[in-house]
Amino acid sequence: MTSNQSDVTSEQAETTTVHPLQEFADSVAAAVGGEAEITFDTVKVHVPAERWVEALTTARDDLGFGYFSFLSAIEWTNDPAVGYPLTDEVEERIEVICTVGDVFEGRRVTFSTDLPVDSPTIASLVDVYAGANWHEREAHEMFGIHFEGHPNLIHLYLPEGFTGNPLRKSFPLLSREVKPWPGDVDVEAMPTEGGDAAADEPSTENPEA
Amino acid sequence: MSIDADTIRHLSEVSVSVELQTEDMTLNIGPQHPSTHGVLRLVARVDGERAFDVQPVIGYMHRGYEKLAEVRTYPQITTIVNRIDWVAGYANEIPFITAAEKIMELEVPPRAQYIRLILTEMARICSHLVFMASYPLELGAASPLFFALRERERVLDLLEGVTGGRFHPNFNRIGGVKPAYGSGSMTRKWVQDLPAGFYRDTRAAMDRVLEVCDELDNLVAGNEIILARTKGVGVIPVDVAASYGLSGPNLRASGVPFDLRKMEHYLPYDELDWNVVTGTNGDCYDRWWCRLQEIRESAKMIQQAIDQVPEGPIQAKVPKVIKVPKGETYVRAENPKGEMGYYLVTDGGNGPYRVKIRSASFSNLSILPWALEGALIPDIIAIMGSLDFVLGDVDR
Amino acid sequence: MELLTDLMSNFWIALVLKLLVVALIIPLIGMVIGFAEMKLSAKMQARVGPYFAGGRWGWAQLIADGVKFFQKEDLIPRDADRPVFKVAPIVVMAGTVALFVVIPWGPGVIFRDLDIGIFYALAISSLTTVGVLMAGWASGNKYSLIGGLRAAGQLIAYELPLVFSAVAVVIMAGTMSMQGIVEAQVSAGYPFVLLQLVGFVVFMIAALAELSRIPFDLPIAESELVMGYLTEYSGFRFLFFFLAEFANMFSMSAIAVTLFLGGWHLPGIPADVLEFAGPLILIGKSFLLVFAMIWFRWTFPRVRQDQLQSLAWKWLIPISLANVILTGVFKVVL
Amino acid sequence: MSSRTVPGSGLWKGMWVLLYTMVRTIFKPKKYLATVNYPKVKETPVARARGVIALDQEACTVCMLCARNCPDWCIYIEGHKEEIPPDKPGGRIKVRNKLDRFDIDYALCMYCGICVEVCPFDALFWSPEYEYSEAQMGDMMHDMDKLQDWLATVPDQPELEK
Repeated sequence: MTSNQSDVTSEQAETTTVHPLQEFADSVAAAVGGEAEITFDTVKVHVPAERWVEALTTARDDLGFGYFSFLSAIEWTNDPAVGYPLTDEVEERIEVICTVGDVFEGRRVTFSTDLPVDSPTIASLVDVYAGANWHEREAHEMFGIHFEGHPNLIHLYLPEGFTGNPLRKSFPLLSREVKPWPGDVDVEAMPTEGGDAAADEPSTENPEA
Repeated sequence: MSIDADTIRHLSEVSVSVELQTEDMTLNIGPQHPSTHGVLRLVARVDGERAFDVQPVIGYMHRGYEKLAEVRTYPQITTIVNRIDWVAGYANEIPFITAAEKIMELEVPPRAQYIRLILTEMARICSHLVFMASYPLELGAASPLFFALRERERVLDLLEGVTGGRFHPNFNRIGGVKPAYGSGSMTRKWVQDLPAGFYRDTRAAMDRVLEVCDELDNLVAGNEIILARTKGVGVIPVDVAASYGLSGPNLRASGVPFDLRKMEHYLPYDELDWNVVTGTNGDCYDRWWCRLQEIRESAKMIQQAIDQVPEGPIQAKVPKVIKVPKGETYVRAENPKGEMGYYLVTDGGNGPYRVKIRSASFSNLSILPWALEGALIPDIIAIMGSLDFVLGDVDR
Repeated sequence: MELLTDLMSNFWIALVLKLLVVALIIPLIGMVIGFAEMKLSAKMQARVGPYFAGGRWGWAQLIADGVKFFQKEDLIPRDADRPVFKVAPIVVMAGTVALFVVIPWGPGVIFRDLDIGIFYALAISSLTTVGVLMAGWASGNKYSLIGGLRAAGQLIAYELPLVFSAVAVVIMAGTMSMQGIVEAQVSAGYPFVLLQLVGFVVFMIAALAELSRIPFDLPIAESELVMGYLTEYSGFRFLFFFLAEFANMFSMSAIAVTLFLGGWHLPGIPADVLEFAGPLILIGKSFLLVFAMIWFRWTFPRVRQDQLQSLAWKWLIPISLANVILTGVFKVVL
Repeated sequence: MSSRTVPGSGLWKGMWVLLYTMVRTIFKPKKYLATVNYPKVKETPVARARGVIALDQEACTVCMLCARNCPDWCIYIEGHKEEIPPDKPGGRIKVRNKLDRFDIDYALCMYCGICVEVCPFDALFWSPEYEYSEAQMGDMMHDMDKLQDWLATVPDQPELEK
């Protein structure tokens, strides 16, 4: 019924020095008191953990970001038990990310904050965005983050009594450990007469090996 | 036994309560129930037919794709993201592939982009037709199911004819769509471009889709019983919808033109002439109506797009082994169910460091406790069905 | 023919014969209608429908289904009220069988032409709902209970318009005997539906509700209550409900035909032919109504409980009451 | 959106759709029937359909690429080196890899097609055959001879859209 020809806000990245979203990112960062960063067209504003709820309340009330997209976390660790390791040394931490936006122009900002790896605790966003309820429950069971003030912080996906935080990098992926990797058997050198395939190394390495 | 004056006065003042004291009953709907689309479970406190405090219990289908993605290479991940929202498997690949391409700073050839657009819209039509099929069934009408699924089958055949998979196409590659199989000597391996007759069949199929939209209009839209069951039921205002993260047709039915196809510019949607469908009331009927109109819009979009498919390569130059450089990005796209996005953290390896999958149905479903407060049991089914969720998309 | 009359004169032989007819006819009619529902619904949805059992058209599908039901384990839930759970299908079936007693198949072909035929028919048709309520209560399942109570609420609401629309016909015919009503239409020269169109429509809507067919299948409501009062039933007990549903469809249609569409009579057919053709005509007319019920079943969605009740109390009962009053006034005036 | 019309007209419109569908399905089943009598009549899958993976044993060089790229780890390969005598006297002795075992566990396979795609020697193909369900999950493991049998069902290359 309604045709929406609204303006483009996240334009394609151009090879200029100033990213088209830079101004927007700076204004958001100034409003909430954080540091803005643009990574591949994603505006990311880093705020201190103690100002988390305050920053998102500002985003909702003053900046008009009423749309709650998602909340999750990333565990930065130098020694993952599962998956691909990082190339550079990082500060070990749990980074909580939360993307909010507005529904009229499609602007969006990812807020992030750092928590310690041991017993990470942060205030709950449920009173700011009702939709944060399930996302925080998910982050709680997957990363072991405690959300203070959450009304119902119980397991969402996992059964009652499940111990461990599956998305932590220290949590083993059992299905990949109980079975030997079939690719490990009879390791032949790559055939040399296979066209351009020969130039490459075997494309998959067993991450656990 | 004597009765003193106080007791008599007290008894005369007692007003007889006509309100019958009834006990609440806890009704467990699901995980095995005809209308929970799989394995959703609702625990409802019901007083007669009216339900209070409905709590969805999810996780029966949690497969841990975010963890699985951490131990897989990029080409392998597209096979598992197919399975998130399986009624529109193709559409799930787009944001993931776009995210990886964004970090690799790849330019996708226009022909590949058009093929992606056509197939995505086909996936959208399939997904919405499944809703067209299942929603009247939840209200008790069985026949629209077969009308909708008949046309969906036609569209799925087209999707399968191009990609080889009905539900899980795995057709996108970083840098384009699937290139030729292998590089060996035999000729039986095929170049995975559009097969002959695709344009003709697609035109015919889109005509049939538009026709079945009219049939569904007649079967469902005018039906007085359907109107009585859905109009004014499950009204979700815009601000509540947005704060719960509702997206897609569920949010547009409330009257917001929130369509990421217009907002995020990830495929050449701007080169086509189409409208964002919005409803007015945000009730169950509007959500149904929005999806029906979106099928029509998508069919028209495909009809335009197949006339405009440019010539050229379908795959950008990429190394044989895909390695994505260090970076972080959130890319979202308009899935049939709503906003589907991937927060991709990469670090130069064969696989990602972390993938956060933002699926539409998860957020759409999280509004259930709010929307079902005080609803009648039949309305629980009507409201739940109108949100059009897929459990694979909820549980991931 | 004489042999038959001789046999029928012996009470016991007649009883056994009648029982046999009942035992054969009711499952047969149930199966024919069940099969018609499967096949017609398939065609309405551009499907093939059953095609495997019995070779051509899958004609033996329902026989195969019946055999399957008999092979199944007889399950009774632990929390069920066992005696009531077992009796409920029998009560439903008994109501169905008893309804066939007063259906006039042809001139003189009726099991028992009661003076209060229509009264008996409407009274006995509620018996099935009692069986449904029993089934819902005894299953010890919350869905069954809700289904059973919905059935009871539906019965109370829709018995009234059903009776009122029949009363108007009784006023026109001047008798409550089922044969008498048909003969009144024969002598009047037209089926009562011409004057009682409103009554007919109300009767059919109420009959659909009594039968809990879509759009009034709230007691079963598979998308809400799983299978309603049938949730815990399986095997031959479920078969009883299943056959009773289809046989009831037929008997309700037959009563509607008798009341409104001239029963076994078709104008222009001589009386001696009617002796034999009567049952066929009745079955033919009833199957038309059954077809309409199947047609509704696959087109319409289900109404909600509050809408169901408001339809009955706010519309059907006032309309049918007004119809009774109008009919009475015209009967007296004319 | 629909405006207020005669009450019941919406009900009738729906009934009309079913009526004409029924009539045309009965009288013109060939054109309007959407389903088929499955075991008697079969629909032909499209040529690209990913039904079952066929193996050309001769072409396989035991390079393990498919097994390594499989996301589900459902391909099991074993092989050994074998010396081939020279074609003409005085020629070089060739060494080639001989396939001993090539099993695909279709109970695990998710039909993604990565193995077919990465195979550099055209030893793996997709066939649209789909009727190979088994009563036991263990029987879904197809060995190399069974996979070789599927090769006969691999269709020719279809034409491409101009």
